Amino acid sequence: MEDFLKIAGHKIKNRLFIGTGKFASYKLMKQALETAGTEVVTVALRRVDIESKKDNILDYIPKNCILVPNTSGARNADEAVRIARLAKASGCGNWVKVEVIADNKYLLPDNLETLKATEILAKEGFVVLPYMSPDLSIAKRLVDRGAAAVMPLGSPIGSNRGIKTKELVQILINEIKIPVIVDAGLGKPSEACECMELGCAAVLVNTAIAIASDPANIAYAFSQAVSAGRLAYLSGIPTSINQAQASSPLTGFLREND
Amino acid sequence: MEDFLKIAGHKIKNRLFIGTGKFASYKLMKQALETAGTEVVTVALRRVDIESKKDNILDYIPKNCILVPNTSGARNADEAVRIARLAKASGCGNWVKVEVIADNKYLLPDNLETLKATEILAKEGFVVLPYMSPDLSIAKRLVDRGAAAVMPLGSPIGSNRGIKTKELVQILINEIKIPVIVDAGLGKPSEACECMELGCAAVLVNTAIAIASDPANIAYAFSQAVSAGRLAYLSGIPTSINQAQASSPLTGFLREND
Amino acid sequence: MEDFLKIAGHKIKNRLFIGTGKFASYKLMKQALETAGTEVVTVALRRVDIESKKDNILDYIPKNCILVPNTSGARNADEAVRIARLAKASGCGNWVKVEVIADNKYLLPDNLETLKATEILAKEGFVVLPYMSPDLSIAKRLVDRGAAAVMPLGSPIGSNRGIKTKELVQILINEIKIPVIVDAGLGKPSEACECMELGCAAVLVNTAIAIASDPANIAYAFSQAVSAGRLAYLSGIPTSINQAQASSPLTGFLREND
Amino acid sequence: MEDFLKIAGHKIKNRLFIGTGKFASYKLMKQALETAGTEVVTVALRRVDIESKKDNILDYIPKNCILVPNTSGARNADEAVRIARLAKASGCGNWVKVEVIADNKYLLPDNLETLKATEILAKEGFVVLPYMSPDLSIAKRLVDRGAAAVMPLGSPIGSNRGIKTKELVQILINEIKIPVIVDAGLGKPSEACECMELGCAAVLVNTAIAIASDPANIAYAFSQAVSAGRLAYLSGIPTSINQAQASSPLTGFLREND
Amino acid sequence: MIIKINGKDEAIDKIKNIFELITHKGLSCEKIVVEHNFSIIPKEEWEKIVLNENDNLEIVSFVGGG
Amino acid sequence: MIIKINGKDEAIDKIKNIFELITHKGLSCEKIVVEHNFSIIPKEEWEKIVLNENDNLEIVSFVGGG
Amino acid sequence: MIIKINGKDEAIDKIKNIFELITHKGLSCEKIVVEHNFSIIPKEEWEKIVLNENDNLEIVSFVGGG
Amino acid sequence: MIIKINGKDEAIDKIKNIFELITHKGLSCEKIVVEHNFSIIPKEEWEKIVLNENDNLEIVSFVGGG
Repeated sequence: MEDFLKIAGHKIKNRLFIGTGKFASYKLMKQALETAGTEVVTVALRRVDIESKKDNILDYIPKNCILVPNTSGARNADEAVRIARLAKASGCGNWVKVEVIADNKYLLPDNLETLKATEILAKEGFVVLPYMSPDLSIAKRLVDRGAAAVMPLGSPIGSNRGIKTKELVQILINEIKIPVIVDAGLGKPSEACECMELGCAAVLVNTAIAIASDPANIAYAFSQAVSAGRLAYLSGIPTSINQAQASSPLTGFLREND
Repeated sequence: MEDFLKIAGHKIKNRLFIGTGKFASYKLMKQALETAGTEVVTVALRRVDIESKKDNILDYIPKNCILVPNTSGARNADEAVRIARLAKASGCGNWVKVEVIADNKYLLPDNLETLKATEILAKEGFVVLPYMSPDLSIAKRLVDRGAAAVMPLGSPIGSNRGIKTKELVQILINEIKIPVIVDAGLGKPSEACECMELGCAAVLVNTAIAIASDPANIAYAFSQAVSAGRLAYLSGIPTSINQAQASSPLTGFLREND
Repeated sequence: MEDFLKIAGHKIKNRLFIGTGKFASYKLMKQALETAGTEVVTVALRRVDIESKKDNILDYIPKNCILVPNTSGARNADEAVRIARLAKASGCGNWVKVEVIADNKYLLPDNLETLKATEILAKEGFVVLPYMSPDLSIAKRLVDRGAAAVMPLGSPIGSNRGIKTKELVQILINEIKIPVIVDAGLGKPSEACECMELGCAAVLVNTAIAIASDPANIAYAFSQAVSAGRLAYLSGIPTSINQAQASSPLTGFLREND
Repeated sequence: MEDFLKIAGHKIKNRLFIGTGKFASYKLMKQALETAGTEVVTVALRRVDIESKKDNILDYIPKNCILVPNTSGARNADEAVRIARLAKASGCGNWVKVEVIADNKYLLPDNLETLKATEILAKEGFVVLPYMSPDLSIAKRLVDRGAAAVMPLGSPIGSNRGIKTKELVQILINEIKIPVIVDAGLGKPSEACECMELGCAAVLVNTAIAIASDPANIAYAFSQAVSAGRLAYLSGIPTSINQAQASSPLTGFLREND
Repeated sequence: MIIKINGKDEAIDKIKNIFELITHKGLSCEKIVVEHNFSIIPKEEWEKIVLNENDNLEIVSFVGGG
Repeated sequence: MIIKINGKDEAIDKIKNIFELITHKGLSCEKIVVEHNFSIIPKEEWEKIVLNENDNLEIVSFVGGG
Repeated sequence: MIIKINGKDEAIDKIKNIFELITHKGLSCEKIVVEHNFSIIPKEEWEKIVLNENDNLEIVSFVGGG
Repeated sequence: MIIKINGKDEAIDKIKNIFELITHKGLSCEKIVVEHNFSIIPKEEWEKIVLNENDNLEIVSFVGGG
């Protein structure tokens, strides 16, 4: 079965997107990206530290990966737009994860500013993936204004709490036409698997992989779990029932009438 | 990393055990077993229907699989023992899944009769895998009396309700020395994945695979999910926190002091 | 202990708000309101059916209740404002539950239009309680624009699915200064109790009471549960632990050294 | 509506049973028992400390309460029987909570020894309430051997983790004829309320009340929550649905055709 | 004279103002609200508002709602 | 001669032992197990066990089970 | 005379029976239970049970428990 | 001449344009982006942009982010 996630003309086979923050080293990051076989990675943009030159992260990201700069650090739509334009000027493509955060404790997205930035950037030709708080009314507007996908949070960034917004994410999946990609909060492969079973188009994982003692191993585990969940979604999840249904023949053994 | 489940001298690589009941055909069953790459399968024993000869199920089970006859149909220890002995006489090995059920609605195991049958069969040299209701006091006795593993239920057989007994299963995993294998009730790959993350040694799935529209696909999905969960368990599951932790650098963008 | 919810100068003792829709009769509604001792009730505004005069609902609402007209039927801010003004002209006070819904399947609020309507109505002196999808960035703006409380949904209206948005509602409770009142979806007293334990200021229940076989009984049950949850919140919820802690003395019985 | 829990000829109105361990003082305990209006309390039996005389706990338990000595400290059936007989000799009645624990970490009951002790004590005329790990096969035997009720754990004693064994407890409620009383682990009124909604006959709470900063308040909250849950159970819990159902009239406002 | 009441055209005769209309229809004054050509009309002004051809009237009241 | 096979009485003629019965019934020897009067009979002994009036035979094999 | 009381050896003098011991120790009769050499002794028999060298006494009462 | 680079004032001499500055600082041209007085400057124009007193330069590049 050929099953691709199509965004902006790209055919993406591996539905585990990986964020590159917080790895202990670029080498460990590279191993994780390669072992997982991920095809979409996020990066951030920051001022160059002129005094202490560091390796360039791009040298550690497999060449076949789609690079998605995020707008982290932006506190409003204007800042997000400025970051996105700078990122695009790097020549690494026109994808952008819009991330506008005003709350420092839970790092929750500002849906209104996110909406504004998405509109501006989509008009400029960006492939816009907005990080958002799951809300159908905003998601519908993001679709109208040109988002390529929506990225609702599962739980706060880096919290490893899993998909605590399932009810609302499921409604997004049911009601909007563009891909729904759960971003933030997934801490375990089983949670990523569950997202895919619900019908998510992909998931983005960063912290749970980056801070693991063995990032490559856990990245591979997430990759498998995402693949498993996707396959289950495509094959149809069986419904659950309240009682039992025998899996062995119900006739008693060596008895006539059971 | 070489990671095997060792039971009775066997080294089992694939920790997805599959039950063979309820498949629409032996051919579909065979595809599922092969696609999943399972190494342990359960079967039941029943009277031959002399009038209408059917294919023999054993012809459809890959030769490398360990065959585990269950004692389904048994309502007490004596019946379970009788079935186990008959199964052994078939020449297909000495493994047995003890399954003694007195309740027809939820098909819950009878822990006391299960304990008795386990003791008798272990003494006779069987490799005994008892299906049980998760209860530490019984599990400890099963260990003492020679069980090779314990198989607590996740939820009622065939219910596809998942791992509803997590609290008690986790305690078994923490407190007993032999493998804990969740048997019954798993309906989705994410649930199998979660069991493995908790530290289960394996899971046994039947209904969710057998009655799927495409058993081979869903069997493969379960197999991947189990592998992912195992890998995550071995690598260490990160703890979850209540607040957020940034995955991108926390400095604001193009600002000094954030 | 004197514990009042204060909104717009009113001191509200009973933190169970009740919606008046869907009752089989006004008489049953009245019994439910009285038995629960509720002090805040919502109503809707509709065209008078001139041909078939019906009883007036206001005759069945206890006189001490604060009447909160909702803006149901509104699909945008302008319609909500129009309804609110009409309601106010009735002379029944200046409270309004802003409810702007664009989605007919899940009846989810439109956060943006809700925000606009809230701003307009608050400026006109209304006591505005906006029904909203739980999202911190919108909730903060609602505070800034004069909402008297925010009313995030627990789950879709009438679904009886409980508090499926707990993660996001808890963040609202932690981060905003005005009362958080869970509205919609609560189906059982235990769910209302849990909302109060989380720190909600009140809950609004309609369907679960109105369509019950005995609305007065279930209204009383909700009222008790809300009171219990509030008391527990005020007294402090104990933390949970993973192991056990004996409640009986840990010395063994008739033994020296345990 | 007259709704009593009947055990051994007693009619019990208040379905919150309270354990008396771990209170900071007998005075606080007394306030909690009185405020909650509880009618059934558990106590433990221990060697008198001859050197330092303390107040007698019985002086602080309201006279109308049924006293239920537990057999805590017992590690097997014989010890439990010995404790029960001593307790009975005190002249405080013939009720006993059989509690046989072999595991010191989770304080889980030993179902087999509990079963033995229950049989012996029931034959001697005790009203036996066995603390048990929820398992239908054992529960049925406890019924057969004369238990007056069964007391499955919600989660480990003192853990405040709530009703983590819901699946199995619900099956007990559905399948056995004697009262099911959840004992151990309830940490919040909402959890006690939920147990009652499931159909439990009563709940027993100790730690969550005893170690609260204000035991009387929290005891009252539990009492209300239990009452609310019971009332909801008797009135019928509404089913939940996946979509929304409007509670306000579905006609749009001032529009013809919606 | 034809006026629109709650979305439906209706022919009325000999009725001059809102108050007369409400009375004629047998509605209870106390608990209804009237919007005349999209302006809310306080009860005390019902007698003053003269009805004209093609006027739009909305007469609303409270019903159960959540 | 009447013997009980898998719970049903059956008249059999000219069949002396278990092996003959299995062959006569067209069953594959390899994958079945036979219990004769509640004793399991190894395949190599099927020829030795002479069937008598009222004997009880159980012939079982594997089927799908969970 | 040495007897074991609640697990500890104790020398007692001039005390003949359980009742005297309880009284001597200042314990309240009403709410304790006494086991003498593993037999529970009803209160009304405390005076009749004569204490002997090496007797084993358990004196218990209720405390808080869950 | 004082210009602001990444928020810090810096004195530079004998450097005329952006290209020279980047080279002087030893930065790799390929993977950085330069904003000059709030306008993004394509690499091919770095030589054309003459630096003046009080210019504001931002030099950014990619780092790990989620």
